[in-house]
Amino acid sequence: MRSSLPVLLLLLAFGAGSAFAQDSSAVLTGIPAQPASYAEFMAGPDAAMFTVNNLWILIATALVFIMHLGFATIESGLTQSRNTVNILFKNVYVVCMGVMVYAFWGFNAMYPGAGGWTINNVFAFGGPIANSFSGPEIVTHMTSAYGHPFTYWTNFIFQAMFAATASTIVAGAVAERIKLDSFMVYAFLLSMFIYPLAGSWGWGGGWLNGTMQSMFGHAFHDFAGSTFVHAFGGWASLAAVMILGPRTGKFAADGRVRPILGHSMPLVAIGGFLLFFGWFGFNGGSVMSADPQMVSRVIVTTTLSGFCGGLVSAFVSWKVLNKPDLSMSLNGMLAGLVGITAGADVTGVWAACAIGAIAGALVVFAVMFFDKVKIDDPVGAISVHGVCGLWGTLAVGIFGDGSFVVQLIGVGSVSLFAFASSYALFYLVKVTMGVRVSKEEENSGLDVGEHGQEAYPDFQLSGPNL
Amino acid sequence: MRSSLPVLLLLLAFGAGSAFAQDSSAVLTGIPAQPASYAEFMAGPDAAMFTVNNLWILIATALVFIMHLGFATIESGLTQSRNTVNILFKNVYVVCMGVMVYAFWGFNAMYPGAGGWTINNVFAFGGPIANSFSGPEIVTHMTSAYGHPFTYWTNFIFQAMFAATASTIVAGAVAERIKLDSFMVYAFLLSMFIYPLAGSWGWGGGWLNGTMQSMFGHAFHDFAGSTFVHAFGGWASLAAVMILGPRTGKFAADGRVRPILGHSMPLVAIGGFLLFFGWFGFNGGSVMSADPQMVSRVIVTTTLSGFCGGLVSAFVSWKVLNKPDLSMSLNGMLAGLVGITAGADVTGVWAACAIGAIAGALVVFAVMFFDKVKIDDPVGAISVHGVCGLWGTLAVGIFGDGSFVVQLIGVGSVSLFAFASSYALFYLVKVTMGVRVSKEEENSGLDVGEHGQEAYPDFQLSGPNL
Amino acid sequence: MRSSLPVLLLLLAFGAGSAFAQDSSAVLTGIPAQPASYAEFMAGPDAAMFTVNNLWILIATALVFIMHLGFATIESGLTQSRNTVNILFKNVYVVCMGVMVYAFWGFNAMYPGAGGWTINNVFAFGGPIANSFSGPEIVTHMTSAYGHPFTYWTNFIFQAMFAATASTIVAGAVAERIKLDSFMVYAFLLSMFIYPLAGSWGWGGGWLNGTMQSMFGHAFHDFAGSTFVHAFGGWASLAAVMILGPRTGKFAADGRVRPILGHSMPLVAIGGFLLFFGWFGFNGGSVMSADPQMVSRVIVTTTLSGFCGGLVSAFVSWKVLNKPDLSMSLNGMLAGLVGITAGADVTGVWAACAIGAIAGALVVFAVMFFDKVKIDDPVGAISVHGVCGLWGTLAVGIFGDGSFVVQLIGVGSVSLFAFASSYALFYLVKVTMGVRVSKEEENSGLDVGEHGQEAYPDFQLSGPNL
Amino acid sequence: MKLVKAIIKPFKLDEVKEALFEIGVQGMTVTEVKGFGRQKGHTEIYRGSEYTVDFLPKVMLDIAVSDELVPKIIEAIRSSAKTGKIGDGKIFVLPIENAVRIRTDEQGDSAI
Amino acid sequence: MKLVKAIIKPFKLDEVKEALFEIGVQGMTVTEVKGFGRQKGHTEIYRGSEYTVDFLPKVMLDIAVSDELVPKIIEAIRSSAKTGKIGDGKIFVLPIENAVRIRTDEQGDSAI
Amino acid sequence: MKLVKAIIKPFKLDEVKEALFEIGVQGMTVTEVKGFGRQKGHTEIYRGSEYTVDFLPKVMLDIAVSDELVPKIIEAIRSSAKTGKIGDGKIFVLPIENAVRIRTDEQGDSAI
Ligand SMILES: Nc1ncnc2c1ncn2[C@@H]1O[C@H](COP(=O)(O)OP(=O)(O)O)[C@@H](O)[C@H]1O
Ligand SMILES: Nc1ncnc2c1ncn2[C@@H]1O[C@H](COP(=O)(O)OP(=O)(O)O)[C@@H](O)[C@H]1O
Ligand SMILES: Nc1ncnc2c1ncn2[C@@H]1O[C@H](COP(=O)(O)OP(=O)(O)O)[C@@H](O)[C@H]1O
Repeated sequence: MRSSLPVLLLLLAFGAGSAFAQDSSAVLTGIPAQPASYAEFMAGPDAAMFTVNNLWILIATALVFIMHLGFATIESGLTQSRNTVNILFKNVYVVCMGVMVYAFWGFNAMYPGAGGWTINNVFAFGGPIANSFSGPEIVTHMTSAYGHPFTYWTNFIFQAMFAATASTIVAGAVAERIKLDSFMVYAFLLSMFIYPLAGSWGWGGGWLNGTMQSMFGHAFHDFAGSTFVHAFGGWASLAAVMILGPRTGKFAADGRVRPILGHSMPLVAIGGFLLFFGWFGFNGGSVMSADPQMVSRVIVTTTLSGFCGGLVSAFVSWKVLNKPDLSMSLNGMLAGLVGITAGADVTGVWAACAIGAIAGALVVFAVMFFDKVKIDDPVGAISVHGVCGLWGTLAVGIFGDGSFVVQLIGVGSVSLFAFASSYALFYLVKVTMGVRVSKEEENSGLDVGEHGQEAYPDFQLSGPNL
Repeated sequence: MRSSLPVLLLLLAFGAGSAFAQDSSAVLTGIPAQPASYAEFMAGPDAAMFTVNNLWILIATALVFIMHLGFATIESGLTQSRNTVNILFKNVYVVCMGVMVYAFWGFNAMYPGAGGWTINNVFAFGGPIANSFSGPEIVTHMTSAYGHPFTYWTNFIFQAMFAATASTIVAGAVAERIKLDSFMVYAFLLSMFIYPLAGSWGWGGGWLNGTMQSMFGHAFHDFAGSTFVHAFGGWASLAAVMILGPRTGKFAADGRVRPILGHSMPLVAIGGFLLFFGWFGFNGGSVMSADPQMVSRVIVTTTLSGFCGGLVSAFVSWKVLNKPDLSMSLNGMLAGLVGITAGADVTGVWAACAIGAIAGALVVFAVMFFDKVKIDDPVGAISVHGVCGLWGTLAVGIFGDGSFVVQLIGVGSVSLFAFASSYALFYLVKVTMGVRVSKEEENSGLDVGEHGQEAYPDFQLSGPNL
Repeated sequence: MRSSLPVLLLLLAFGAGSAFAQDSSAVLTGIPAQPASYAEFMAGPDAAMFTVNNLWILIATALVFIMHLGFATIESGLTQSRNTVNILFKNVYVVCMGVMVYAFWGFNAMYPGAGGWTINNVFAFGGPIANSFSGPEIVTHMTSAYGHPFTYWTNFIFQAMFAATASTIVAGAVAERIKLDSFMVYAFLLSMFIYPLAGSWGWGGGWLNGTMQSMFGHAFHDFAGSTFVHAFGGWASLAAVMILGPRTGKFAADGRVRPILGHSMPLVAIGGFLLFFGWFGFNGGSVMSADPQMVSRVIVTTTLSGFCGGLVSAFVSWKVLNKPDLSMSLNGMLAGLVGITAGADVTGVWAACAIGAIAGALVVFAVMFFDKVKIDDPVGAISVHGVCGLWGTLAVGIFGDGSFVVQLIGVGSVSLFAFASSYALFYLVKVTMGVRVSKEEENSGLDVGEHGQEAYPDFQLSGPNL
Repeated sequence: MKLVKAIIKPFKLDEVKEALFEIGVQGMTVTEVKGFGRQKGHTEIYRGSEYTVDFLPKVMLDIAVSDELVPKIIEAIRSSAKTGKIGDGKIFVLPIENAVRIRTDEQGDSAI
Repeated sequence: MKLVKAIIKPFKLDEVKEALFEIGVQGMTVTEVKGFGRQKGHTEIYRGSEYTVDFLPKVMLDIAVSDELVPKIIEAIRSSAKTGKIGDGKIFVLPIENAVRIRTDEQGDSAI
Repeated sequence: MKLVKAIIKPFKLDEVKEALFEIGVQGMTVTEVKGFGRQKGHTEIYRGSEYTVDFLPKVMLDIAVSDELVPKIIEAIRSSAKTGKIGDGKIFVLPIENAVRIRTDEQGDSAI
């Protein structure tokens, strides 16, 4: 779905942004007439539109940032109180580290630009972002001459907030038993090298764009990251969980599932709503401009899909489990959001509802399935992000105008790559430094074990099964 | 306060939005010169202004969305821990369901447009929103040709977020004793049919606009919903509570009030602040454009009124109850916000402070009054939304340039209608499926009873009166 | 760093805002050609740019508002559950009161304008803001004729949200032992008279601008308030804490520190993330326009500094305390944000990282230092806001183009003034009404003592040392 | 003296307290406990998996009384705590050899 | 009748419960307690300052049984609660003079 | 052996613990309880309605000791827990027939 030149020019002239989301191909192609100075540009006819486009992406960045609080709260709410400090710490670390490594390496590895590839359309070396601009550089990076309806800084920080997400997804799946330092090393490597590499294949203008286009007449379409963010994070989690093993006591000798209860439903709800709130920026900002038509359409499809997901998983859990399940409904909302994220820009309203509804049902069964096969995912990350990311990407080939085959190739290759490299990394970490805390520490909690702190010192907490 | 044609043209030309809030009359009147294509429009002189107007309403939509987390947290904080899962679930359900029914029916029932009335200016059949636009439709729905300084999608989703609010208000008032399925049916009917119907009378251009205008020379003025959202929800709550009855043990045999304590003040504070935060969009977005004068003025009147409300109820509770009451102060902030919501666009700064101050005092006495008359409202929804919504609407006739009589007719008719139809609906639900959980379930909590889940499994909770 | 005329004209013409942050000198200098009416202005070429600039500052205002929830949650999380209601109440009071006194007095005292000084460039009498505008006033206050790329209302409310912050910082430092009414009086006086006075020296165009400029060829540079907000609040806190004394039991007879544990790490995390979220508006809005270059640059430097701060204090606490400390990492994030706040507009990316990193390390040692010298600051306010505000201001003289001497004079004088006047005020309050609750009340908690309420009535709480 | 230990259903606490108050009991100490007995726990469900809660919340009263009061107290507790449903709880009577009121150093019966 | 009071490590509760169940114990009452003993508490750190947690979480079981069952119960608890590490806990046996089942007014052994 | 049951004010726990430690008490078990007695609860207010909190937080110590130690222990608790204000609490002494240390199977005095 590489944007053809004419479209691109429109885009630059009107800041119309294009449906082509995070696709940076803009950078690769035609550069418009260049203003003499930033001041001249800001005095010119495009300045106001450029300013509103740029502003929207920055606001969207703030919204994506707050999703990290959403992850932190939903993950700690769905786990035990004795591991709360540990989970919160991991979330703080991941967002801080994730953005920094993206500044040092990831951004340039993910968006190499036409000449930047080391292995063409497959791999590019990264490197630090610019420190600051002066003289002519200002025009070429701070005006539409940059090839986007926003500045270089805006482009970087918006992408950076996305980058931090993938590892956060894994953080939830491996919670309550992973060694802190091991996780930190793993997350560092995943965020720095693996995430940008996969992203470069599509958003960076790599083979999922050009090659697919020429082979199938359709580029791979992943509007805002059902594949590059969510499926990536979800399947990377699966690999980690497979190596790490389930939490002690999760599965009884006789194979029965012995649920380990999340300790605070309000935290879960806060997390679910904050993630939804952030999604306004996650998808809305992925329009890559404030184009009224596209942004309003994307926000309608996104929210309706999320709401349908929530409704459907509420009712499905009610039917299947005989009780309306709160955490499932919240997972369902997120499932709907993950599902629509690939095609929010190309699906109609009712298709969006259908995508969300199916995602909402899928997530309930996926959670039960992974329990059945003894994959212990305390927060349902694999189900929400992996399964529904996969579903959402394919849905573009069903409801949208995309090609099912291309969508399958895209999400398949990225998911496999995420799984394989995560497996390799995690295995490496396991053999070198070990990945699991001792049974005693798991028993008494990672908060005291890893941090020497308690999350709720004033509260009387119940022992196991009390 | 229907907008006359010239004003409207200004509005369209400059995207100046007009003070006329959610009034959709724009749709009904003069349509400006129409661009040949969306691209042409986006290349034209109005594009930038249209884009910023549209963007603001979408951002406001996100802010209104997060109010639902505000409601979820404040309501669960003000109730017992054994009913927390139930309340959170209800809030998730209401926002998901509320937006969906608005998409399927409400939006068109509330904004029928000139020709859309079934019974003129009183009732209109609803129906689903558009699925997507193509060809010429794009121009007529995605540019100022639509008759608003934003797109059709933006118009829908902003209104939809409002729609979900009314039922949420009721959810709080009936908490801790209502049967889940009964509430869900009731909330569904209220959101789908009653809320849009009442709204159509004013914002939809119905009789509270035209008829009042011709009869009294003043249309009914409800800028952002003191009447159509808050009074509506508040008085609907009263009807529900009257049928439902108080929580077991709330009123001793001797008539003494035996307070049932909310279980988490931090949740209450989080809710109060998030609601205030969302109000920036609730009122700010109701300008229906980013017009600098109007939006900045509205945000100043709104925030000052809210802050005055908070201060005054803090001091009033201190004087009257001898203790500065946190939850009352937060209620007071909300009371001030509800109060100013009708006239934020037409009142001066000091009038706004007065409106907020009076609302802040009112809410304290209202809460005590409803306890005295044995109306058990765990979260003070009737006092905050009903009483202060009423007050705020009348205040426009006192401080603003509105007509007191018209304001009284407007808020009176809507409140009565909300009360009556809520009473009827709730009664219907009562006789058909019952509305109240068993005493045993109330005793042990709705979380286990309705959901088979606990909100805080790790924490040791105290028995009654411990 | 007073903006010279040409720059200013650019600024007004293009709404380019300038890097000159909260500097209101714009008001003092050249006023551009004035439109005949608001409508004419909104029809003119600058309208769109003016609208987006104005909108951004209003959105930033909402983001700064939510920081007050951040303060409320982080402060209550870092203190004991028996004082939670009290802390939340203080935060509600401070934001309500802070904005109101700014409306009644502060705004005009802080931004006197050229002719408004009582003692030139040092002190100005304040007074209430305008109630509303009509006729020609509209143009001179609601268009670029006002001398800012936003309206009078926008200017006021954005500054007002900042004003409320200083006292909130103190609220955290004196928590768990201060008498409520005494704090309320103190905070009232500090917010009303002291904060605007200090602010007027720099942002109000006082001696830290002109005098420094003429003496050293450099005006004092405090982009968004490392000095005027954070250092001010931090050092004011120190004075208050010195008079108030430590919490009973914090320091053992033998001088050992006996930590008093914060009761909820999730609340601390919610607070830390919300403060970071709000900082997008705190610094991003301080550009005082939506200028793409400046806003995007400022948001990149701000976020990277915050993330570096979080990373570094995580690792430093790990090294120094042998355990990775969650609350320290969150403090470190905030430390980085406070640190960059003075120079976010003038430092390069890597300088920003360095500033954040150093702040992140500083805060860990500062917290330990103040404990060692028996300054009991439950939330680390002095370390985060005082120490890092100081550091950040000086950093502009090191990494930025500012003058170290001028920066030192500026932050030094403001900090000393804050300390001295806070000391005087607090002492006054002490001798007149007393500042400390009784030992019994401290023992049983201020929630029951001051408010007759409990924060968590349903939960079983542990006694001391259990 | 005796120590009467009663395990009752939490929501009965108020009634029992009133009943004891009427027969002149001046003090008691209450502990939140979890009970395991003939009354079986309920089944709950969490994210798709069932589990049973074996231990049910109960309240335990420790009441020190002079010997002669014991029968009256047992009677008062029985009548006020009884619902007739399984899980109503138990009363145990243990001997106390001595009692002291910390405030006054009173010993024996006068201490309670 | 006797009241067997056992203080054990929390994570052993399930095993002990099973063991008691097997030898026919019908009921027990469990209290969350904090223990102080030879097993020393751990050192934690909070915002830069160290402190020690003296009291460790334990679980206390109150089991009323007929005299003859006492040895079996002690044996069952000992074997199931034992880790061999310091802090395993204690068992105390106290005399009960009478027991009542509230629901049925049964007295004595039949009440438990 | 005896079981000394002391109910004290929570904030006195540290002092009492120190006092017992000095006279050689090796261990104890602490329970958070709510107390009802001559010390009346305080009145609180919630959203405009008053209510009284009857039960006040207390801490209960269970200390198993050999008979000869009992007087010293009572003395130690009394002196350290006493504030002279109403609500200081009580000490009860109950007989223990046997004690077992789970870890070592020691019985009797040596077990405690
Ligand atoms: N042998 C026992 N020792 C100590 N507590 C017991 C014993 N049996 C029952 N209990 C307590 O009494 C409560 C009620 O007992 P249960 O057998 O469930 O009902 P009922 O007393 O009506 O037969 C239990 O939850 C438990 O707390
Ligand atoms: N004298 C005592 N009285 C009451 N409880 C005791 C006594 N000594 C120990 N305990 C309880 O038994 C628990 C374990 O005892 P401890 O001395 O730590 O280990 P061990 O029993 O293996 O010697 C303590 O935590 C405390 O709860
Ligand atoms: N008869 C009793 N049985 C059990 N516990 C009691 C009894 N009387 C008092 N207590 C406990 O002792 C505590 C203090 O008793 P109270 O009468 O309030 O003060 P004082 O002991 O100074 O007379 C009470 O809160 C309660 O926990």
